[in-house]
Amino acid sequence: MQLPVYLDYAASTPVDPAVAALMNDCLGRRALAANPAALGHAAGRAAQALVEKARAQVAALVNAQPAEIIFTSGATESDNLAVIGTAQFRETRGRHLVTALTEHKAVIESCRHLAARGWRITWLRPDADGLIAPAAVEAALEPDTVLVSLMHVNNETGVILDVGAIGAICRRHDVLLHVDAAQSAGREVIDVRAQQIDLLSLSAHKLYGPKGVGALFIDQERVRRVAPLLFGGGQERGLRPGTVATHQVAGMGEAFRLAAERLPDEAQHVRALRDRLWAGLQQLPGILLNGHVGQRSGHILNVSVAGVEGESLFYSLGGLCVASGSACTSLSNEASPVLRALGRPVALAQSSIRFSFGRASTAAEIDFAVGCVVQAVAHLRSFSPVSVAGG
Amino acid sequence: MQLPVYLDYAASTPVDPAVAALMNDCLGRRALAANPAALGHAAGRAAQALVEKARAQVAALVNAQPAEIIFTSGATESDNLAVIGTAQFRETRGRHLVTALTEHKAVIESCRHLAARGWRITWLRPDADGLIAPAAVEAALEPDTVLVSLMHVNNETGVILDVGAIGAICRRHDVLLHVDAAQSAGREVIDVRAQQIDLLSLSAHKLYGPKGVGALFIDQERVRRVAPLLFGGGQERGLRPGTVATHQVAGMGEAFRLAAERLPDEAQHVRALRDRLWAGLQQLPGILLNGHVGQRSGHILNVSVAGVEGESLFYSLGGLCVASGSACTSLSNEASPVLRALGRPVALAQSSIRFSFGRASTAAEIDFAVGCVVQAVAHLRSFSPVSVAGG
Amino acid sequence: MDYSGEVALHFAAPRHAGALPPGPGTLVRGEGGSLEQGAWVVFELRHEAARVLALAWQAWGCPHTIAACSLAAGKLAGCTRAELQAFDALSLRAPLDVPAHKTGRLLIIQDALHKCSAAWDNGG
Amino acid sequence: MDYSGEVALHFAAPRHAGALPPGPGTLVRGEGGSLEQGAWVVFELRHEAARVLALAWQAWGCPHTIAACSLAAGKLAGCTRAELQAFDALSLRAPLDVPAHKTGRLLIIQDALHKCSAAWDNGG
Ligand SMILES: Cc1ncc(COP(=O)(O)O)c(C=O)c1O
Ligand SMILES: Cc1ncc(COP(=O)(O)O)c(C=O)c1O
Repeated sequence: MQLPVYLDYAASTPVDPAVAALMNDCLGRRALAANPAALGHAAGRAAQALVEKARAQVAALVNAQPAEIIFTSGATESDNLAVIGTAQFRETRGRHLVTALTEHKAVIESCRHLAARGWRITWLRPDADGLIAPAAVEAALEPDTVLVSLMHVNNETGVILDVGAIGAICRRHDVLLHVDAAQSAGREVIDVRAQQIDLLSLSAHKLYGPKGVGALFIDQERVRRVAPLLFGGGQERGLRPGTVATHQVAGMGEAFRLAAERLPDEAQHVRALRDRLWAGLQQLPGILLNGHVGQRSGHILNVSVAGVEGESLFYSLGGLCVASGSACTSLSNEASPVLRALGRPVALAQSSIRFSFGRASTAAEIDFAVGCVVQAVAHLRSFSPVSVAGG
Repeated sequence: MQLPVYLDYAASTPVDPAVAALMNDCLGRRALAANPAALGHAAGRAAQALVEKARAQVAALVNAQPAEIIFTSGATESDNLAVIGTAQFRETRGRHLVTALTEHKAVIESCRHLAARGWRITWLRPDADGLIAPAAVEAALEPDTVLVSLMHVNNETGVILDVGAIGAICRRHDVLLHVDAAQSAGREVIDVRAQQIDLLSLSAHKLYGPKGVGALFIDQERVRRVAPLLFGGGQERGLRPGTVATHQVAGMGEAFRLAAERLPDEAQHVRALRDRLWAGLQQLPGILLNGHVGQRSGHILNVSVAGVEGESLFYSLGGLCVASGSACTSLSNEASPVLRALGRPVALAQSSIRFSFGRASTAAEIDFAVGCVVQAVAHLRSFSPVSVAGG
Repeated sequence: MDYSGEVALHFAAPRHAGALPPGPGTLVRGEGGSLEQGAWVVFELRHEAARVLALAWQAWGCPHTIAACSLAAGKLAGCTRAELQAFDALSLRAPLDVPAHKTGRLLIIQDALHKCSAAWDNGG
Repeated sequence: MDYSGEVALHFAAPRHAGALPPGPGTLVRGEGGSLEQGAWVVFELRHEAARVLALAWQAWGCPHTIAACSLAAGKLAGCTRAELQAFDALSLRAPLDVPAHKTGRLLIIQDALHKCSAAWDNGG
């Protein structure tokens, strides 16, 4: 077992060895060094062929057409392009958007940016389990709503939204649906046609691919275009200029191909680990599961520990790489706004730990993690003035 | 000699083997897989340390402070952030910008985007040699000018602007200067302090680093902030959200470190190859050098061939990977707008070839290229109705 | 830009390309296009007894233009006056796989050939 | 977040931590802070003849808070009434390298100790 034990897969996953090998080959081969936009010569066309292969692999995982996939620098950029790009492109049709308090910062901050420029945003609040009922989405729609943006699997709690039901509602009301699938792609089944999703954000590094590359699916018929956020050489159908990074995109394609192949097995693997972890942690009195107990993805388990302070708890877990609050907000240490939105008091939102695991995680690592948490909590409670029922 | 001969270094360079090795190591090591924003745990801090090392390496090449470097997805994004971000952040101070017709599309399209939103743009036209006199920049300044954006080495012609003289003028008039240094970094000496540059765009893949990563230098005192174009998790001082791609940034850092080390030797190497190429091509009657004969960077040679049509000329050079017009516009085959701005007629702008070379280029490759061109031109002229003086 | 194998072959070894060497028969000449139009084509032929004795072309244009001149010249070598008059340059589109946005180039060739034919009719 | 080696040592093996076991002397108690303030500290001590016989603390707070309680308790074990009165929790800042934005936590400890001292003065 390699220490510290890495249980922060929701923040970033290790690159799959097959993906790393392919990327290395791509970086090393002079014949693939050309700019994939240099279609005038053989080297450029060789690079472009790799890019197009990857586009098809990414499309295949979510049942999209290759032409509907735009490569970006990651899910943050995809979210921005989906939310701001759609809002700007459709501003004459309406200036109202629906999203949730539990979204990733990329969506939240994009919506705030729009709000500061006159768009109206309805911020849906999840129930105590972190769920948003499709009926709540329907109730939030207004005549000038142009976009609903909701994430599929929440990056902090792992809770799964019923995007298919939400998709049907949006279609019925002729409103576009954007889904942030950074956490769900390759872990839950996504079918943009069956689920009636119009825009879908994807990230490679959450799925054993490289950091710094992502994609946005844009339904060819329903959406067609969004307003670009960057301007330049016309790459990616004019929606995302800049030299396409062949090795990055090829790595993403391979990672997505592997994920498609392994989805059922891996989902089972992480679910077993998650159940083992939860069973182990439940020995502790005053431990609370954050998010719905059943409707959740297998790779994330988020708990709060009553009676201990968050920073000290996190500090005690030096042998583990885990997250306290969102991976993306761990630069600050405010109480997680996502858990606050679920109604957790500040102290419990702060004493939350997100465990996330994946392909290379083992039962021994999970058992080690349980041991670490039990010991840390016992230590902190040994001098805590807060009494915990059953503790 | 590997065929086709790659002479398109200005479009993209092969990754240096040392850079590729470092990136591969970074991709393969599970201990570096974490999100570099996950500062709460050891794995995140290890990744962050690599990012900060790279930031210092990039800063060193241009004599900046590490804190003044923001990592982006490439020079296209850096250009957008510099031009649009500065304009938006300073819009209450003034809405006038100065740039040139010979800029890269990333700057041109960013300026067009601003122009459509009420900014005024002065488009400087270069002289027939592709140069823009500092006095012409000064003459274009208006009381409400907020930014001058000009590239250091032109990506099509290789001509070098005197950015130091332009920097002094901008400083005197209290206008910010943005320089696109995608082609010049590591090839010409850049010193943001001595040359009084306020914002500087950099790209890794033009300098033996990976595609899909770049940087923007932002002078801490003079500029401080620009308006971000993307919104999210607050990375890169809130100016560029999204998980920082550790392996990409580390690769860029190593590439820039190597470039700093090798700059004088490599500049000499490419200059010798360029002179050899030009000497060889001058055997041909009706060959014209595009851009100033002396004030030019060593890695680019751009010529027009009279009496032959561009597409056929380019097609005849199947053994060479060269560009006809800008690398970034080679998706289309209009006559190069840059050469048109130098006053070349359409036919000559279209029959231009840009040769660009670098670290791995050899004299044998240059000689081969000369042979290819001489033969192709002879073939095309053998049935051309256009007569060429001396041909 | 994609070029078919046919185009590649004609481009590499164009038939009847260049200036027409002196010889017997009556010379006629026809031009189409211009540098501004992106293709400039000149056909020359010598005829006698309502039959083409020899022909040649010069072209400044893209590979499709050059291949089309070569293919047309091959077909017209030794043809009759009637065959020249009946020749349709658009028929070259299929064998050379000329993309739609380039059919104008074929019309430029048609134009040059038409002028040859007209000169011949006018006693040239 | 960076923690000094001193903080790490105190955090791992805090001195006088937990509930105060029964024993001789007069018991006084002082609290500072709350969950809402991000730190909650309780000091208890037993004294006799103007001297601390035993003391202990409980804390819910960050590692700096816990280390500061431990360090303070170590310094105050066996001290006189005057020494307790004179104790300045801000003096813990330097040895523990407490960052500026966390000095409030030291004031919470000061508060708890001050209440102990006041209770003692009031005959507790
Ligand atoms: C749900 C979700 N959306 C978006 C992102 C941003 O992804 P990226 O790091 O590729 O920008 C993340 C991860 O940080 C995420 O978990
Ligand atoms: C001068 C110049 N600026 C900007 C760019 C864009 O760089 P990137 O491909 O990193 O977006 C290029 C290259 O295409 C360039 O040559």
